[in-house]
Amino acid sequence: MAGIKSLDELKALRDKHRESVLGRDTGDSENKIRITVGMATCGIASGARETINAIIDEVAKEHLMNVVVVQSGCLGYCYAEPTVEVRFPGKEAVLYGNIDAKRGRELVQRHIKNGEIQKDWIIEKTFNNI
Amino acid sequence: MAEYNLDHDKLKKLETYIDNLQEKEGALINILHEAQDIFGYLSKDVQLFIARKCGIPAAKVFGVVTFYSYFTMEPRGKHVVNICMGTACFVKGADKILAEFKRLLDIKEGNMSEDGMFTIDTLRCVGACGLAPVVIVDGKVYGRVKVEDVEGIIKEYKQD
Amino acid sequence: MVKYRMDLLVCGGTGCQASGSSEVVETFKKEIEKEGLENEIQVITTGCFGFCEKGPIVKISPDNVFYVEVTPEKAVRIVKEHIIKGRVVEDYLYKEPETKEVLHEQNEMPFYKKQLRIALRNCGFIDPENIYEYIAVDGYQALGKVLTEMTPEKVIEEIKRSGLRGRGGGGFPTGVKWEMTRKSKSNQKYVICNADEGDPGAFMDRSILEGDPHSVLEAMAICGYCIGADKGYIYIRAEYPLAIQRLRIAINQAYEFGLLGKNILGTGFNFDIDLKYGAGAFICGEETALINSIEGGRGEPTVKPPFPAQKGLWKQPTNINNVETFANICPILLKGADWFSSIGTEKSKGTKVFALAGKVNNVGLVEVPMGLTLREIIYELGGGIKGDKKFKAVQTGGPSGGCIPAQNLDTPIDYDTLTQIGSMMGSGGMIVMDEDDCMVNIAKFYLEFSCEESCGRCTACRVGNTRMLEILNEITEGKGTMEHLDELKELGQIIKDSSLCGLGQTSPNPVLSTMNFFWDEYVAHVKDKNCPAGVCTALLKYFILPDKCVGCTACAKVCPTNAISGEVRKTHIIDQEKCIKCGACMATCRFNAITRR
Amino acid sequence: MNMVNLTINGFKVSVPEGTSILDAAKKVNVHIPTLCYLDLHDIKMVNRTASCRVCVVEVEGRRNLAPACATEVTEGMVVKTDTLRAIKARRTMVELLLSDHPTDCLVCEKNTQCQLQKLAADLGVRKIRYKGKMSTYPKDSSSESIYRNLDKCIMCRRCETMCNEVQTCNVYSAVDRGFETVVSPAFGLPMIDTQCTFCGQCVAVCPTAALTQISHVAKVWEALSDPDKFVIVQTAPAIRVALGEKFGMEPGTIVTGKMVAALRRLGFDKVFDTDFAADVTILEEAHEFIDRLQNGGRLPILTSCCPSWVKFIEHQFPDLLDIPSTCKSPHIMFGTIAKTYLADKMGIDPEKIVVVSVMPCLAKKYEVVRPELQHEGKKNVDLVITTRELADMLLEAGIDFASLPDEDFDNPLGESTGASVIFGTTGGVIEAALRTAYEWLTNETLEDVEFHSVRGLDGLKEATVNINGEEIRIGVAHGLGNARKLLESIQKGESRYHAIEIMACPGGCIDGGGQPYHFGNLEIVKKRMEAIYTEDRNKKIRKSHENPEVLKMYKEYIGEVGGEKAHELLHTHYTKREKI
Repeated sequence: MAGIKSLDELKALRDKHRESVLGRDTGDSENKIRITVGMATCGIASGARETINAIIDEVAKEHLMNVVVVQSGCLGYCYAEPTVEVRFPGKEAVLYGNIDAKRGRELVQRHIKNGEIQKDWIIEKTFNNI
Repeated sequence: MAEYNLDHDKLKKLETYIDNLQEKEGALINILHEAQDIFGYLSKDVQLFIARKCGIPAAKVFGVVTFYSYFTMEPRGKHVVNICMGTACFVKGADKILAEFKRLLDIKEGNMSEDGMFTIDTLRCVGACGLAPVVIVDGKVYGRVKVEDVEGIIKEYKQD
Repeated sequence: MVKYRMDLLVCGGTGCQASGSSEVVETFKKEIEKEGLENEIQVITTGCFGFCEKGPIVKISPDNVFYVEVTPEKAVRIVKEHIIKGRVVEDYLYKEPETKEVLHEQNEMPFYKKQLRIALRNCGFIDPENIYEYIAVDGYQALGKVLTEMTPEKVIEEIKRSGLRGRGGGGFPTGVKWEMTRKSKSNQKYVICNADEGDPGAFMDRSILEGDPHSVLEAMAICGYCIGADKGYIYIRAEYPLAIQRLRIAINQAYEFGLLGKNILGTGFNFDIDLKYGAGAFICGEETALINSIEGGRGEPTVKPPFPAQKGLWKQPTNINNVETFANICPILLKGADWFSSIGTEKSKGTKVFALAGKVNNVGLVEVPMGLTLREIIYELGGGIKGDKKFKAVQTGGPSGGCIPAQNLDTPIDYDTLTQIGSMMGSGGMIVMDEDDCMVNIAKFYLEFSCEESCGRCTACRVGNTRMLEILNEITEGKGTMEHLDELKELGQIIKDSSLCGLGQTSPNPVLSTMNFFWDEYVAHVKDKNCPAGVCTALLKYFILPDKCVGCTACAKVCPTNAISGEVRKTHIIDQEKCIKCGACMATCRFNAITRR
Repeated sequence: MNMVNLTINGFKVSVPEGTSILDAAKKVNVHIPTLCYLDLHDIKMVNRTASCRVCVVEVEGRRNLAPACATEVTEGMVVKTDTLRAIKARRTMVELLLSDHPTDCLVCEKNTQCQLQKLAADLGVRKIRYKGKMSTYPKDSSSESIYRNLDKCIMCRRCETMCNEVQTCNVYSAVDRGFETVVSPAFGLPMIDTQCTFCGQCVAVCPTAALTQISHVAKVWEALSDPDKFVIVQTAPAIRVALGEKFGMEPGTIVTGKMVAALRRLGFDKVFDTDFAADVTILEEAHEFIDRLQNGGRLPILTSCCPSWVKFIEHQFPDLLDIPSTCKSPHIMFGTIAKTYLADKMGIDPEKIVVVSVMPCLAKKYEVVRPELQHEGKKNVDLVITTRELADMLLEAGIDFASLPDEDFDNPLGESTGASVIFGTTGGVIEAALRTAYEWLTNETLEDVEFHSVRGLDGLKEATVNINGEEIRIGVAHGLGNARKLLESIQKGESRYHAIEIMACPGGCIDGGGQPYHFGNLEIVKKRMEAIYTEDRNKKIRKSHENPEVLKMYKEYIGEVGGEKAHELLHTHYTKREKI
């Protein structure tokens, strides 16, 4: 990266990456399923590292090319760590709590592969984002 | 460097760190962190070396070391058990966890066990209040620790 | 561009979809087409409104009417009544369970007043170690906008107009602080981010640094532009290794992308950021102490004035804000001061992140608009008290704050109301206590903290707090007198009045506020030599219940002082003189025959 | 200058911008008590830690009380110092300090001189309401000079400010925190193992008895009562202009005659004057200077009469140890002369002679045990007491000092000149040396012996003297911080001076660490200085090389100035020391 030289360059870069992160445009077939694992201190201490490794492993095992696994900070649901968010392109994200490595693998199988939302593991989001 | 009763390689490492600092003014605390990482604790000789190397009075270095609870002048055990005594942990019984560690390792807070394996310390809130009470061993965080868990945690580290 | 006169916003969140929102959308579209209104009325599927329990949810804009549990049948009627005839269908509106009062507007509904994430907007959403993700969510756009379109004065004006106040505890208006530093004349100025989150029980800053480090870097650069500084420091606790690591990565990336360093975005503006580590001293959260610490000295506070804005780091004008304050800057500049100031209460704008901990079910971080009540936070967001115990108090503001009792649960909280009820906003720690917590003991805990963390410089704090703690010890050991209580009050007041810095000036608060709200509990310790919550060991007595004791002798065997006597199969008795209150008997008894009072 | 108007206790007052509430209050005759605060304006030492909180006052519109010493006045400020709230807070602060302070006032070294004690009396403290743990620390009597009893430390930090900012010795730092905070040397080392120069300025500013001197009073009494000992005493020039203060006399009163009489009444066998040896010092030092000047020795030459300053250079500038003069300090020279020349002359076994020095200085106590200053393992000076200790002895002996007749020093070591008298103040040594060096170099009589440019309280002073057509540049520094500046310039090769006088104590010996406490009133020091110059003017002989007894000694015993015997008896060498 050679450094961004102007605001226009910055805007272009934003637009380029916007879709893949926000994943809101259903029309774009390149959009992938995004699995976000909360990897703040609380999460890691509760086993988020094991969870994310298990998920990555499972995704690889299943050759799920349309899935990206990312780490993120903390959503604030400390009582339910580790937390994992699954977002299909164009759909509202689903937030799961208490996802240990085992559940992580199951999540890949059930939600990602088979599209079954795991209702029992869902935690209700109690926030609006700006 | 023969005048200091310190490991030569470690001293060299510290010296290199200090030499490479861009901003030496005000770097004392970062230097002390580095020194404690290298030597495990800040002995008198380490402090003297830093003082003379940076042209800071030894009394000032000592004053700083004794001010911050993160710095220690005592050798530490191979494994450092930190029990969080933040409010969230306190109301969830961190004092009982601390007592259990002290009982099982038979040492006081801040001290090293006779075999040099463990040091028990307390700290104020690691910000993992959701997991209270929290114990950290060598940087690994254990959450929702119960008194019964303590023995197991110790065992985990006793083996190596 | 087509302009619709009305929007039908149908929630497409997981919960609403599960309860059939897609059918509702279909029905709306069909009905509107039938009426030939498709060019006037737009049906939009939105993200989760977060009120899944009452889904599917439909909001009609601009009328701001809010229907819950909408079915296809209801949709038909909504189109006929509301959209065509302009009559609100009262039956379908949300009814508050307790009052049964019908609420029209979304923002009147209790749920929607709850969490609004501004400071935490990206936490848990983007990958903090990937700058592209931050850029994708408008990262560094505010910096770009400021550098290319706005004068420093204009930015400061915007921040001032937003009403943002310091989130570190003091609540000083951020814009005013920036303006003061801008006005101080000097060739060298500094920006400091206070990331020495020392309140035991608060971890919002850690969360932001771990989840969205760039937002802090960007805001610091903006601040630098405004006050005329080209150098920034982040003073961060050594206890936060992950946050340090993520900050390091973020700083390196920002330099690599030309978003820090020389000639940022080709505007000629330079800004550098360095990390400075704390080393375990709570007092370094105080501005002047923090500056002394960054300079490599003992973290002792110095007298203000001069304020850091006049004479700060290396005696140069310095602006210090904490992490959460900085995290609010970019949204304000991108969305405008008006937007920000529309959130919150009259004097406290925007949101505040609270770290909810202690005896609540949902321990965690919540970001809520100012003005929410404690009850809403604890019972609705926090899920109520753990184990269905009785709520006793909530401690806010850490060692500087106070304990708020049940009677104040409905106080809308902002900087000023909390101060009025003898507590403080502080950095946002919120520790919930239940009936098992002894308030004298809690006060002692906080005072112990303040004593240990006192820098030792001034008499009031160094000796005064120690003496207060000693009196509290007497009280919890059953040696307290009513005179002690008077002494505590008077000494506490004088320490507040006479201490050099913020730590000393607030350290008696936990004691004074508990004395104010839980006076009876203090009196019980002093007069009755009794700890109602059963916490203060010295005041406890163990008894054997004759009707439950089977005379198994187990308790007598474990008693380390041989305080328990009795014959086999006969009721045992505890000699109170010998008892050291270790509780071993109670733990051993299999018949629940031993009780503690 | 911008003026600021404010009201204090209802009185309107107008003061320059930047004035503290404390100083503004003085203008309307309102006295606000202080304890940690100390302003030694003339030597640029201000301790404004605002830590004791004893000066808190009410300021309208302010949430809490303000420390008067550290709060600047603002336009329209309304200050109240006499409200119940302020008075209660102030008294509570003193009570809190007392609750962590031994109440052994009656037997305390500082009894009646302690500022905390005075404050408690002034504020009418009759009861200490608070009880609890007390700070206790090991007492430090490791050095010969400074006694540290930190149980009595009230954390005013004056010693720290003095040591680190004025003297730049950097021995002290606050260590630990919270209730355990205390001022200490590095690693809690005993003073003897530190780079402390024993100037005693920390002792001079300590408000309590946390820092005092190691007392030799008992040992002096013992020697005086031993019939086998021949006890002689020497008094430094600065004693005679300060001792009177301890007996209620005006600062600046010259009490030389009464002092001699009093010492005689204490039972000293001979009462001599360090001034005699000061004249000897000038002879040797001037000779050394001329030698270096004429034979290409290293310049500048530095005076070496101040043991504190000598220790300073040994620790801080070990690479410059070849520049100080090799002359012993006058009081050590005196001891050597007493145990050789005098013993010889009087036919007394030197073993039986006990030399007692009365010094304004604490470092002199340390100096006498320096091995290189001893003769075959025996000290040349046996005991050193300070001006304060002498006053204590006189009180104890029941000597009515004020009504004593004036008496003269004994011979031969009581003879002195005006040149030696001015050793007692900053600039004096170099002025005395100039008087001699000038005449020796030019073979002309110096008519005006007074060099005014090296006088006064400026930290750094200089003078240029034309000698045989050459400009001889003289520098003077007093206070070790000022000395450091000169030494650094020498180190960098930037110094233009030929000779430099350095005294460790600001003001020189008149404000030494063993002088009567003045607690910040530098007017007292200025009066002592005036008195010194008056004493000089009153002397018939004002040049050292004209002291007849000195010349006689050289003739009879030592031989040539700067000769072999002179070197053996009167010169010394220096040792590199560690920084710690």
